[in-house]
Amino acid sequence: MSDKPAAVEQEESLFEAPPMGEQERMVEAILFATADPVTVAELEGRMPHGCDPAEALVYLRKRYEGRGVSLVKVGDAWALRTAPDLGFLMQKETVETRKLSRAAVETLAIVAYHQPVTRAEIEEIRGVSVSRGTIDQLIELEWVRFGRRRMTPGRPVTFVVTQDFLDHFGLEGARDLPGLKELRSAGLLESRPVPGLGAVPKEDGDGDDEVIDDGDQSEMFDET
Amino acid sequence: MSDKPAAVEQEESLFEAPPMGEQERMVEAILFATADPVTVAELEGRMPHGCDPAEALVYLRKRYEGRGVSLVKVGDAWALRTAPDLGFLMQKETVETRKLSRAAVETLAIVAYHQPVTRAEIEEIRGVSVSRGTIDQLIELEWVRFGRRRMTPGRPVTFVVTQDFLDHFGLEGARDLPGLKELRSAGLLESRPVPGLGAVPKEDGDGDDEVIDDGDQSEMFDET
Amino acid sequence: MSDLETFQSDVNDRLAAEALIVDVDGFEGPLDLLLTLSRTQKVDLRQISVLALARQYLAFIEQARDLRLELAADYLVMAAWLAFLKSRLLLPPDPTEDGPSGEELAAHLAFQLERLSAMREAAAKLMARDQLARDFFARGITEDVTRTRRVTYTATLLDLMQGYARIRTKDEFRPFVMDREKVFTMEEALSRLRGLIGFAGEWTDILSYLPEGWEMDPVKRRSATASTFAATLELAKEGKIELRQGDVFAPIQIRKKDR
Repeated sequence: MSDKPAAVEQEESLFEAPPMGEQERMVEAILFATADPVTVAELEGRMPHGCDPAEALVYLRKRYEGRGVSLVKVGDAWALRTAPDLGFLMQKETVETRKLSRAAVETLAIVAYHQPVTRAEIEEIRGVSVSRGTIDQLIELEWVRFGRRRMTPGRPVTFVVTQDFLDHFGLEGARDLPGLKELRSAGLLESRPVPGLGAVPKEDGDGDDEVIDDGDQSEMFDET
Repeated sequence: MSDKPAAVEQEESLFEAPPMGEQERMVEAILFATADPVTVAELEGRMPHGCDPAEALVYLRKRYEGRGVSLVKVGDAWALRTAPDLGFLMQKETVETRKLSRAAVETLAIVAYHQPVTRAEIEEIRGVSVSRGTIDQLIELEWVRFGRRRMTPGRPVTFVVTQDFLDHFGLEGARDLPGLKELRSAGLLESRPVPGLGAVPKEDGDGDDEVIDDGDQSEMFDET
Repeated sequence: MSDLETFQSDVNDRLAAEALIVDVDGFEGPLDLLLTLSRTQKVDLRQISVLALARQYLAFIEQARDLRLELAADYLVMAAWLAFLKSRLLLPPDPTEDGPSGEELAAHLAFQLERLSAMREAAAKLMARDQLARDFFARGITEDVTRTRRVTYTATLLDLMQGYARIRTKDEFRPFVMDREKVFTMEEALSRLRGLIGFAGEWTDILSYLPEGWEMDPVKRRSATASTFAATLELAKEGKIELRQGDVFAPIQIRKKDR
């Protein structure tokens, strides 16, 4: 790394500044990791005493010439930017992501846990009718697809989850989805007493769909 | 950004891949544009037809050797990261991470070294029950995820570490975990049955072909 | 103030007595405690004397027990097991007896300790590594070229699982009003009893006054029993009925009181 000749004229300073090759590395790392363009003054402030970032920038600019990335000046600050001619590669970066609606999440969850499942079954489990748009959206996202028709009267179509779905959620298979008990023991679902098994649900009825905390029968050696 | 006639050039080489130097630039630009690791498959999908990003990565890695930024492998993906010795320049970018409890750190290590591992196995190794919050916290950090179910009675869910985990700790793969070989040769990664309790089946005996098979995490441990 | 002083000196006595005893809460379970104790043997975990370790543990538990009665069950279970192991190790093996030998059990314990210790070291090594956003950094300026604007929807596995859990546990959620379905109030019991006591010329078990449909479900039955009982007390106070109970836990009977 110290192949570059150290800066020739170093200002008189108590401490010797790092060799220019090192300084170039530093500038490179700072420009890479910082979220905004960085001024020379700021570089100087962040680098060890006696460094000459302006000179390091010259070397760095030369180093990136013709590369996929170039050193550009933005106002009085510096930044590394991808080469303009490669902009066409960035299309995938411009995706706007939105959170899936609760209805869609629930429908998706039911398909995942109960597949193959018919629309009527989804409605029965959710206890509300499922709008056409919700399933369409999931199909469009390629998380849900049509399965075989059920061999029952009316031969209703069924829904199953796709490989894309598994990939997106980092699952090996739909069967690996944790069950309720496992969700609970992993802490993903507040545990609460099962009705009829002793403790009666607390009567502070806060909302109807938020999980009620059960005051935790803390195990003695619970870790924190 | 300027729209250089890159597109035109693109049309010309409709059936011919761009020269390797150009491919290297493209890989460089794509990796510069994102903070997350990018897989070879994704690079291939974004680059013009016929490109060989794997080879371009080899050149690029060499190019960044000893620089302020380096090309690192994270699982089956690649990312650019600043050189660890320059971390001191980046105080401004440092993200204060929530301090993990000793229980969480140990649980994380057990998942990493023993994966895929069930909750019962984690408890057996630590000799204490795993509290709800612990695994929950690791999943929330996206360092741990659900793996396949173990094909043993009860089909318990297993836990494995994620690409984010590898990325965070600068590991190319789970087989690069510190001291893994020594631990394995010392037999400390085996699950030994308690004497008198008979053999406990350890590995997920495949043969259940209903399971959707895909990227088996055991390959993370494959010796190359 | 003097109370505080007494308290203080109590605490000091206690602390002195426990000087050598590490608070059991400081350990993460019996295995952790055993591992700590084993360190005092200053040998490779593979050469550790499980017998000596068992003795240390038992002594520790004995002493800790004198001072803190609330010692956790886990620790006592381990103590019992180690006492058993100790006897197995000390006595010559009984050839007629089945099951693992003391040596096998001891070897397994040593293995568990070694494995736990190894995992601790591994965890420490892991945390000592350079970490993202602490020692090395990702790209700060991610590309913001907005050319194709495609909207995708995203959800996490957590959303999915919580969504599912929300649906599947919906039946368990009983808001306050709904919960009352299984509660038979004292007012209800009173009005029911008032209508019925006219017929109670003879001694009758109060349980026969439970409303229909409330006898089977244990939760409903409990509620109805309690409110009916309370209602009978109220009626007795009003002088409308008499109450009697033959023995402890015997059926409680009521009879209309003739004026």
